[in-house]
Amino acid sequence: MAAIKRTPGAVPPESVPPAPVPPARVPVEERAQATVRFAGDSGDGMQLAGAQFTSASAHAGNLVFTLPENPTEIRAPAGSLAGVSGFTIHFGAHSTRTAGDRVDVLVAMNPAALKVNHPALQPGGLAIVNADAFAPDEWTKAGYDANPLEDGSLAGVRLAALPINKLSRAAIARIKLSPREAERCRNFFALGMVYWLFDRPTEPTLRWIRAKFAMNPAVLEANSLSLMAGYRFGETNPVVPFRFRVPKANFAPGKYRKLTGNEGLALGLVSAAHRAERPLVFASCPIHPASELMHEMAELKRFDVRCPQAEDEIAALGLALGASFGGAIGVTATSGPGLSLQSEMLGLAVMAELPCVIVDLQRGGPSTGLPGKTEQADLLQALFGRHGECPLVVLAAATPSDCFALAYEAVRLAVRYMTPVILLGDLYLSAAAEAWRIPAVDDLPAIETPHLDANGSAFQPNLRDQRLARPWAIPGVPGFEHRIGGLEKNVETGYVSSDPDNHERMVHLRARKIAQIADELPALAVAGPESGDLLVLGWGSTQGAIQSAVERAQTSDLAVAAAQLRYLNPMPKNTAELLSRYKKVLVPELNGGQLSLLLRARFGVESIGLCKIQGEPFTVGEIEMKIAEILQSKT
Amino acid sequence: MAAIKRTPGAVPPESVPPAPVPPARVPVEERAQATVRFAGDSGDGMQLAGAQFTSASAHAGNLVFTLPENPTEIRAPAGSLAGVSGFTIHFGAHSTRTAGDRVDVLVAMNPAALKVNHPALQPGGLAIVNADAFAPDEWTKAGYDANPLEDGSLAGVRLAALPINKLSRAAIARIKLSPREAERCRNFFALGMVYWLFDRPTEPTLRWIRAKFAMNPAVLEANSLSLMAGYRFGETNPVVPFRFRVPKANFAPGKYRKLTGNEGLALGLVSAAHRAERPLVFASCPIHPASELMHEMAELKRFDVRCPQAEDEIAALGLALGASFGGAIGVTATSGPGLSLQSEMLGLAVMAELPCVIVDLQRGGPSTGLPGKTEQADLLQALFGRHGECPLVVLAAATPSDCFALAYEAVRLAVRYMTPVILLGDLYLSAAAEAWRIPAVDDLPAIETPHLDANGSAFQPNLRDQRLARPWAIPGVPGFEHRIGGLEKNVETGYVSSDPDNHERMVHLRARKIAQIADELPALAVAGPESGDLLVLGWGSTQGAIQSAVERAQTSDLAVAAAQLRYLNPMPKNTAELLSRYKKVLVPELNGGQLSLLLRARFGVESIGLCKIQGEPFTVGEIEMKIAEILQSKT
Amino acid sequence: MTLPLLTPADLDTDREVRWCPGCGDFAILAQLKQALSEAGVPREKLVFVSGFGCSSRIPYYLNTYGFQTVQGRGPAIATGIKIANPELQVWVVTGDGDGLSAGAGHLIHAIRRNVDLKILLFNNEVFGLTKGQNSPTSRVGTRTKASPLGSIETPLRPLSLALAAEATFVARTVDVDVHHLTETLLRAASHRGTAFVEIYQNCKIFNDGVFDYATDKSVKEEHTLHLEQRRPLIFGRDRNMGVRLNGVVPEIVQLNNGNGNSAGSSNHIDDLVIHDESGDDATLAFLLSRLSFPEFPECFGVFRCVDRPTYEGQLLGQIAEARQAHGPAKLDELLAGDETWTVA
Amino acid sequence: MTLPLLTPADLDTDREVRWCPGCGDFAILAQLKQALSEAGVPREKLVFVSGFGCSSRIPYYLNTYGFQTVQGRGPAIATGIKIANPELQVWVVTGDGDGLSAGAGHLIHAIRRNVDLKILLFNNEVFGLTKGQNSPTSRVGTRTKASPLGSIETPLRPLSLALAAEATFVARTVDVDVHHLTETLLRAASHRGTAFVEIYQNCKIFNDGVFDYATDKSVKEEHTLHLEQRRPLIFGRDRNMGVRLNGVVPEIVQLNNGNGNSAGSSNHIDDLVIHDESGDDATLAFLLSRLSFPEFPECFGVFRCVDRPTYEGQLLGQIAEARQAHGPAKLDELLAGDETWTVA
Ligand SMILES: Cc1ncc(C[n+]2csc(CCOP(=O)(O)OP(=O)(O)O)c2C)c(N)n1
Ligand SMILES: Cc1ncc(C[n+]2csc(CCOP(=O)(O)OP(=O)(O)O)c2C)c(N)n1
Ligand code: SF4
Ligand code: SF4
Ligand SMILES: [Mg+2]
Ligand SMILES: [Mg+2]
Repeated sequence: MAAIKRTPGAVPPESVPPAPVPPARVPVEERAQATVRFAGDSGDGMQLAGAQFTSASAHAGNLVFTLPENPTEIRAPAGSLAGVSGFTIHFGAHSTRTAGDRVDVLVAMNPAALKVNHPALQPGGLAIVNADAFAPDEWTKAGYDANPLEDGSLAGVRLAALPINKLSRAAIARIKLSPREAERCRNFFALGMVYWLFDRPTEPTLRWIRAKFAMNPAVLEANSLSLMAGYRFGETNPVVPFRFRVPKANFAPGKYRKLTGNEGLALGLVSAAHRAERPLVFASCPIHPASELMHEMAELKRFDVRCPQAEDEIAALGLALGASFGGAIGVTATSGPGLSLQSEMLGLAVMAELPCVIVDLQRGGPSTGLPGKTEQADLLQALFGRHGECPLVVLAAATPSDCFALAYEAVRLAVRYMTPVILLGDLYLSAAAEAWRIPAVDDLPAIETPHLDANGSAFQPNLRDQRLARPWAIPGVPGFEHRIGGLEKNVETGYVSSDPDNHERMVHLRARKIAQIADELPALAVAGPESGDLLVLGWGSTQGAIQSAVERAQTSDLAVAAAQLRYLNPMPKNTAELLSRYKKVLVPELNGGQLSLLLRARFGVESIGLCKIQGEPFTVGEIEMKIAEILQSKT
Repeated sequence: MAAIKRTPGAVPPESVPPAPVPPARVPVEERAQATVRFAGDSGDGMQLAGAQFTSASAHAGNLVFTLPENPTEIRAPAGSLAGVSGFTIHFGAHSTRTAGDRVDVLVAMNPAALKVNHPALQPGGLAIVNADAFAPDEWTKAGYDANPLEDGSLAGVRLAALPINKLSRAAIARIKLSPREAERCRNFFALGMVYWLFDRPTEPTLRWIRAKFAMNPAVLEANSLSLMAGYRFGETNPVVPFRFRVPKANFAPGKYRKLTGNEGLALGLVSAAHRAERPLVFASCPIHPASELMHEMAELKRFDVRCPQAEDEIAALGLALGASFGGAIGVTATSGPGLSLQSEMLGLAVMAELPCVIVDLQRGGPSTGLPGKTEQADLLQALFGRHGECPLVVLAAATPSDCFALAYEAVRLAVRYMTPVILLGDLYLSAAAEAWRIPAVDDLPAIETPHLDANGSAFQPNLRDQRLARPWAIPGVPGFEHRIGGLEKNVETGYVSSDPDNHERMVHLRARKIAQIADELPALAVAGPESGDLLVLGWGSTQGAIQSAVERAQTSDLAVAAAQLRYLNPMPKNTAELLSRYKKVLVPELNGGQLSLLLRARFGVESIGLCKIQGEPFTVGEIEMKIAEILQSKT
Repeated sequence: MTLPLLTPADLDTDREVRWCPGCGDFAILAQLKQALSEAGVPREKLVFVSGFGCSSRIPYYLNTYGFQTVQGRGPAIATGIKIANPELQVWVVTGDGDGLSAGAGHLIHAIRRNVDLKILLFNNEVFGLTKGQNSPTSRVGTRTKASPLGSIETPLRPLSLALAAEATFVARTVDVDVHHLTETLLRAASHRGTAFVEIYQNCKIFNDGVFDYATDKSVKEEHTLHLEQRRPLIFGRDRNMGVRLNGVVPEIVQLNNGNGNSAGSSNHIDDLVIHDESGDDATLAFLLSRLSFPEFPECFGVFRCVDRPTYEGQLLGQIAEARQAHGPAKLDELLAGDETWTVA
Repeated sequence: MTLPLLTPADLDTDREVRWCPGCGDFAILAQLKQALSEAGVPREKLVFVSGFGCSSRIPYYLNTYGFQTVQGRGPAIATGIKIANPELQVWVVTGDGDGLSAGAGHLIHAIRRNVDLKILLFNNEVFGLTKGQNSPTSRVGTRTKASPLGSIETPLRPLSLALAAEATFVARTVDVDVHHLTETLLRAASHRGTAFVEIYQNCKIFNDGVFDYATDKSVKEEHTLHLEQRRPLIFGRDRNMGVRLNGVVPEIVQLNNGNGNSAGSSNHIDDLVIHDESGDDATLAFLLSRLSFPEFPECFGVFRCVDRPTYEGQLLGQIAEARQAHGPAKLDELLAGDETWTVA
């Protein structure tokens, strides 16, 4: 594929799109998947363009996986590297479980966006660049020593440098807008161009524009015109002399939507509370990235979601725990620093045996660490981070859709077993999005509560049902008055007890209650052969990269399979047995090897670690390479 | 050994000691060790009696190990079970590393004391009981249905029921005292009797009484008289028709003192700060049992020990960390709930790489748990209880003397490697006491600080010496101004950095810094054969029970050895190799199996767990039995 | 008046009450039962939450719903309970250590939010349960095992702090004045919003007699002043002393006439401060919270009592508002979101 | 006067200052450098401690010793530094979120102890760094992503709280009034004990203009009042308004004569409150801390400044006392304890 580097200015600045001409027949490149990234300054509307392209691709029948990249600076100077905002869409017929390792088409609205994203471009990838933004002071601000469109630094890239400002302005010239308003249309021009490139339908976006800007007809019209002008520009102008075709995916029938990890969590929690017929009390203290979930929840008041903002994370869990005692579904969400602060309160939650859910959206640690980067290094903390023998349930969501499933499951288990549940997600997962088949509300599993003995006069808050759950006796009901607390309690009466044997029984009981949840968990399933040479075992958000890598590796003659642990404590009952069916186990993790340690600790299983601690998710390639290396050394 | 149960009242109530008669020749029982327990109501002066008996035994040339048992109630009703105070002395020629499994001689000053301590009496053990305290309302208060001195419930025990009140009163009749003062002498009578029984010198105690009551001659005289009367009563009255002889121990030459775990910690910390020539800032928030250490430290102001009382444990560690930044030795002490609260601040300590020591005196958990009971269940929390990859040094003291050694070592390592160090002790260890050979101050190891580059103009706070420690650049010195914090920092400049590769390097660097401390640690040593059938591996305060049990087991033909891990992170370099030299490894722990898990996680070593989670230390017998069981199953 | 639904004995549990003989907590527990029995809230709607300390054992001794939590976090947990179910009457029992040491932040935030909690702070000016260290309210110079040369920290005044935290109800009472104690608890019970009550409580073991000036019959009337709404600040055995303001600086004056009836005198009763618990501004209550022994009489009674919407009331109000605005909540619609597509 | 040892530029680091364009933090940083350069403390004796938030980035931008810690814990860490070395001048930079949310308890305790810290609370009434949620000082009704229907929590007034925590120095200033800002920082620097300064700071992005009434030239003089020691409380563009007390209730009066010189009038300047920052009692300062827009002018300047021994001074005093009493500390004697025995 020859790189057709165009000399800048090939499109004459004044080349306002001519009257429509019949579409030029250009060669079409077929792609099973493709990755498009829109990048520009924070104000350039890249998130919007990305979201629209995602919808368009979904409507076009592709699988989609998207990832926004927002600047960590709150308001970085215009044109600076720190101010670059990006949105990546990986779409295709199958295997789009990550945002894609490399970008096929990059839209760069300014030099900073080009600088930041150039390294991610596939060799031979296409860069659609807004040439109007490449004045010397602009490329200087981005840290270039010379105009990158001219100095050969983009060698190996197919460059389409267009005067997008001017083209867009020309397209909307007849509409009366302020200069600022006019400028803000240019993202639609770029978007239109990419729609042409991938043959996406423009109608959903036009519809969206009509709804969004209904109150502002001039802007409505301008955005629509700009989008269509971009499309037609692609059709009519030979600046990009090829198109892509990405075939439809094979979807299970159903109604779909786009779902981010955060949306999945929010919907899962609300659905569970709704099914449990209890109010949801979501108490939290803002912390990146969990605050985004807080914002989601704050919008759900009509579902009786009660969102107190707590003074700190200790109070947040305290509020949730109090709410659970009071009969609500108590939930809190935080990130590493908050989870650390909650250690003591988590101990109380375990001792009091109250249902509550702690969502930990992991980010780079330790301490404040890298607040804007992703990581998976809170696993051992979730398992062991409390004094005393203090077991609780730990889950980890694998995909945005799984965020829904496990948030729901977290509530279900918390209530069924009267236990706190830590649900691990991460920064990457919370922002990533994919297509989600919308479940029917009635198909969601029932939320059962432990049996509460109606014979109130003899009520004993520490007597258990067959699953070792104690009753959830909610204040307000006569006859069930009882006292709980952080002190050890008698195994029968629930009264405070410091009796030696009783303590040992209670410690074992708390441990067994959690351990035997495994009895009802789904078996750990593999993608690929049921036994063989290599199992690639992950947990949490690495699932996409792992499964894609394993899929690619399955083309070799060696038997490679993938599995993802979503239940970290307890683990599915078949875990040890499953692992033993493979000659080797590879554990890719975004930490120093915490699951590897756990597998050794729990099952004595030796695994090969693939640890990445760079604040960024795995690329498929990284895992693929490691698999290849292992398999090679095998043969 | 026939139990000579005496009918109560055998000593006539009015049997005031007659004029001295030549000592009756009674049979002498030889014992390698013996255990004596003084028990009575909180006000009965049992701690005092126990302390004096300990000194007397030390002066008599025995090894001693002592354990007080204070009531958990602050002021329980007089005569109640909750108000019983006890003090146990295990002394002998060797193997007195615990307070003894069973009591040979129990002094019980009231029915409640008898009730609580009767189960601990050896079959055939001697109970010296204050018969004057056994009025019906008194034994009712203690929960007896009948007078236990009369109803046969003490069968199997050698009972000496004496009217101690009256005997003591008679002895001091000529001294003018208030009734309350007169009553308070009776513990000395009982003590004197036990001195006779074990042939202890009375002079040290008489000297102590003279010093203590110098300001109150009447009380001085009365206490002395009562002590001597007790002694003579033993000599002259056949109520106990035998004596014990406990041979001297083989001590290394030197100057000795009694040392509790708490004293060991206090002295170790102060000595280290003294050697480092820096002030010691000991910041803490009262919590049982760590508050006792706080009280010790508060008395050491003349050693420039600065003891701020913090508002909570987060602030306590914050104060310590700030003090370290400011150039002092920052220390905090707490128990499980406090350690949990400190998780986030510990993360900051790791990230900021500042020297500080966190003493965790473990107690029964989880949550508030059993505040008055001992446990060893904070090990995994100490290792993993923080978000992110957050390694630090973890030590665990094995004996009261080791409390001194490891407190000193904790400071040394903290300063040398610029790292927080968690030093684990427990409630049992903090109160237990043994004889301690007083070290010469000059023999204590030097406290080195990492090299600080004198070339201030280019000062970089993140550059390291060969042991990977960064410099301790203390505010006040011109040219070394620098900024540190909880965010990830550049591996060279120390500036805030969110660069992916830099983060990975820093994570590895922090891990390596801690891991390679192992290079300078003493090898893990065994007591017993260097390889063989069974290694009993413990950590922390179980050393005494383990070593005694192994010593007893060594009489079999199978090769059994004991080892105690004092360095839990990193572990001594030979640990894995050492473990591999034994066919089996038994790990007794006062928790659910945390070291076992760690051994599997770190080395893939399978061990046999002996877990006791009853809030009480191991008895030697419990471990001995387990050893026997394992060795039997072997053969 | 509602008929009492409960007798104090109905609130007994079968647990042995364990405080030191002579501890002020016994009296408080007794009066608390008395007040609860008079307040007319059924037992099952009562929830007692505490942190940790001698005082925090209260929930175990009351046959209501109860939750002893961890050091200092009671107010947060109690807030959660009210959010889950505003129908419950939730009491928080805390101590000067529990509530003002680890718990100060949570206390302040509960108060400013005006969560409908009854917060009782047992102030014995010491950490009792941990065996007698100085607490945030210990007086300067207090010698304890943690401060053998005397405490060097200026004590917090719980009521000043509560007022600065925008409290809507603030009162003070004392363990031994059983009538006043019950009355004050009843007033707290009837307040809607956070009712913060400081109770002077004698710790027999570690701080015995620290409030003697305010409880000893022979002197207490000289050192205490009972606040009454819209009445002048008069105190003393002969009710012949009063508190007057010089600008905002309080001063004690001798009234010319014991009953304060002598007209035209310079130290006239009309010059005295008139208590107003319900003024817009908290300054008067703050001023009163600072009067302390030995310079001034210490005030007992209700310092401040004003109306402000409760936190949980407003929170649920917004939920009702949102439901009103959006119509009945349909989960399917929520799951579907703004944009869907269908695959056949 | 000491000659300046430092110029503001000496305090620059080589790090890029990263706040949003237009953020009030820039002005505060500039004046802080100015004040430090005038205060005469050598650079190596300066330590800046902060928690987390936009405001808490300050230490990274000053070429002194610095420690950015974790949310809300700055005061505790700073206290540790002072205990280790009282010679250092330690500044704590915090925000309304950092200092009053997670950090409220630590803040109060540092203040009551009177640790010699200069605590600057940048109050922008919002969590800036976490992208704009309401903070403990946000006004009721503030709409944020966390409170889409408006905040329902009564805001804390930082100065009231500091006063209730027994502060010895309390002041308020504002980002844009550069002269007043520098002066106030200098006053804080020269105070021995905790100097607590609230700085109104505009968050351009999430709470723009919330202090316009106090900073906008066209109106600010009607809404602000500059406190001057022993001077009456007068404000207004024409200095024709004043604050008077009715009991302890403040009220605004129109002065009959702009300069307040007209004798014998009923609204006379002599009736106005005279500011006294150094009175025994904190009530006046508390009263002033509660005056707020729109009912009242908001006060700027030093509300309170009194002397009290510092915490670390007393702590080290006790150590000196103990050393005096026991003679020089001998470690061997300590190790030996009271009772030893020798084995030959
Ligand atoms: C996290 C934690 N830190 C410390 C303690 C120890 N502790 C128990 S009670 C208490 C103080 C209680 O004082 P106060 O509230 O005044 O109660 P009082 O016993 O005086 O009634 C402390 C510090 C604890 N239980 N948990
Ligand atoms: C334990 C913890 N919880 C939450 C956060 C997230 N966090 C960072 S800054 C901040 C609030 C800062 O607000 P403020 O102090 O007002 O600073 P501003 O940004 O407004 O200057 C929060 C909640 C954190 N860093 N650590
Ligand atoms: S220690 Fe004090 S407060 Fe606690 S129970 Fe005893 S007397 Fe009461
Ligand atoms: S978010 Fe607000 S406070 Fe933070 S830097 Fe931006 S303008 Fe300043
Ligand atoms: Mg108290
Ligand atoms: Mg703020």
